[in-house]
Amino acid sequence: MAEANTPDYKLVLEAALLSASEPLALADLKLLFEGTLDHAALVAALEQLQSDWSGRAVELVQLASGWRFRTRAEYQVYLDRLKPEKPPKYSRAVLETLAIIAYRQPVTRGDIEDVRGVAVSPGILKALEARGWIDTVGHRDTPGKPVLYATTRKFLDDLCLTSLAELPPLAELEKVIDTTHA
Amino acid sequence: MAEANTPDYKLVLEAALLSASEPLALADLKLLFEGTLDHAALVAALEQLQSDWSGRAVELVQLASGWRFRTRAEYQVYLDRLKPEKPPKYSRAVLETLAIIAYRQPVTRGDIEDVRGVAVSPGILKALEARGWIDTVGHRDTPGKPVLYATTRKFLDDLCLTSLAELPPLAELEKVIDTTHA
Amino acid sequence: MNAAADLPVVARLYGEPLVKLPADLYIPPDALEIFLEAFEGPLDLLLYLIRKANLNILDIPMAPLTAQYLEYVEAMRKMNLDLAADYLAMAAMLLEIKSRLLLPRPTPVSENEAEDPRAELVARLLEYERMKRAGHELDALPQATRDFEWTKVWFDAELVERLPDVSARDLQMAWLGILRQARNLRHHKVTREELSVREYMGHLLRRLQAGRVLKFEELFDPGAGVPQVVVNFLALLELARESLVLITQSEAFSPIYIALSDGGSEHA
Repeated sequence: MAEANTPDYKLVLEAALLSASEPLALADLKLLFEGTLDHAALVAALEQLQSDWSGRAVELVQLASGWRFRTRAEYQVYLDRLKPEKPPKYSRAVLETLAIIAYRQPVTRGDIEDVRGVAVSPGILKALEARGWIDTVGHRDTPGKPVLYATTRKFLDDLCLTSLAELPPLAELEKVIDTTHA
Repeated sequence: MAEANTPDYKLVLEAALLSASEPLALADLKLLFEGTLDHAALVAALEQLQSDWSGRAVELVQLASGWRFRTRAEYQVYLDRLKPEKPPKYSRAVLETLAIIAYRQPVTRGDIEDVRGVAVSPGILKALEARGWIDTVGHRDTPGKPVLYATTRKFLDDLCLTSLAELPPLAELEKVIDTTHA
Repeated sequence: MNAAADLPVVARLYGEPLVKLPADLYIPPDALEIFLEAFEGPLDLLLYLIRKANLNILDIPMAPLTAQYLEYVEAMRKMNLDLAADYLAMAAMLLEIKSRLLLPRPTPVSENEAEDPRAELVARLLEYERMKRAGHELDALPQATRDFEWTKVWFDAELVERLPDVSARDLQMAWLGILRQARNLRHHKVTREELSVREYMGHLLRRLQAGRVLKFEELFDPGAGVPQVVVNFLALLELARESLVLITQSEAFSPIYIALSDGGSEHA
């Protein structure tokens, strides 16, 4: 039985940390053993536990407010499948900006605004840059030296394209527009 | 990276089950692998995982609505030390009401009062509903259309029962008469 | 059941003078309220009396039981306790059963005896006792948060931001949207060839980042095939036309150098 005088500290710590809904501070964890485990031994047990869990899909981490188990980021892709949430979608503004950069690169922000007829919010370009889909490839030699944007290799990879030439051709689209808006 | 084609099924299952806030049914768990793990292999992996955890303070159990990790009862004495307040002890009135709903469901409040011989205070039913152990499943087609109560899946899960058939059998009272008069 | 075995006991109880509260049932008046609160109702109190006197629930001696029960009810009334109506209803029921038992029974028509007036009470007592015990047993089962805890490993949904999926077709549709908006198609005649040129323009710009200067020959991979070399060359010309690169050659037949124009070189 676990009520024996010397519990297996690591097992108790593990159970407490796995079932806690908040990070547990060292002071909390000490309560588990009613002061029979000193600070150094507690930290040593935690570190031992942390290393026991290395290589698993769950890890023991030390946060500002204490210790807690959490799932590793690399496994998020699996765990996300359990959630029926719909994947997020980009707004039309983001998609149009991306399309303009993809088809007309390298382009400046001004170019994008010319095509769309509206201002491009910095957030849009930042989001696409953060995603690694566009980056700056230089500056146009015009007043103000505006930054030039182009799509990246990651953009092609993420869209399963081997080159920009594989983007759907626009010529047919224009024909469609020509006929519908003639 | 975990995105490799063949993930370590056990690690993914472990992470999903440890972090889930509900028991996970086999159908849920299959979603983790997008159908690449068949039924038999999934069950085998779960049983393997269950045995991997034997001897720990946390165990993998199969419940009415699926699989879930929980701490072992022997370790509750430690975990209770972290709790600022003790979980509620249910009064006899609550327990009797719960028993009547569990064993005689679906029942109306009137049915419960007939068995207990006293009025059932609304607080009792509310407490059981708040715990998620009972809910209303319809109305009896009698004057006043009284609400019918039944136990929930969570009730079974929280008591680690896989079905109502696993409820403790009702006492054989004739025998009880002969043996108990203490 | 085995009512015959219980008969001597029952007989003795019947023979005893009524209305004597057993000594072990005596409760100091100030504790009566607490004592009565321990009962969940008239059925519970009846069960207690039956068990205490070791009576057979299937053959309840109604007279002494009713008397004892009324003692309690009377005590409650004397104490001015807020007596639940259920207790009085039960008292009425007990008295009614007792009186019916005293009436001469109609001769049984068959082997099945006529309904015992106590039958309903017995059924209710048995059912109540079953549920009372079941409640006990449920309470004895391990219970989440009382006897064990569910694991709650933190699943940080924010740890990895979920990003929207985009397909090439989405881009095409986005472009279609732009065109629809623009209505006048103006000069947006983009062809596949031009695209390739634009892709290489990007490649060249990247290679020239951080002030790098490339020799003209370095720009071309002869192994890549003629179309690519041509497209690459066109890209270079386009970059020059758009003043994005500087092409320099100090004298005829000396190496040609390509660098970003001033505008581009300041940014790494």
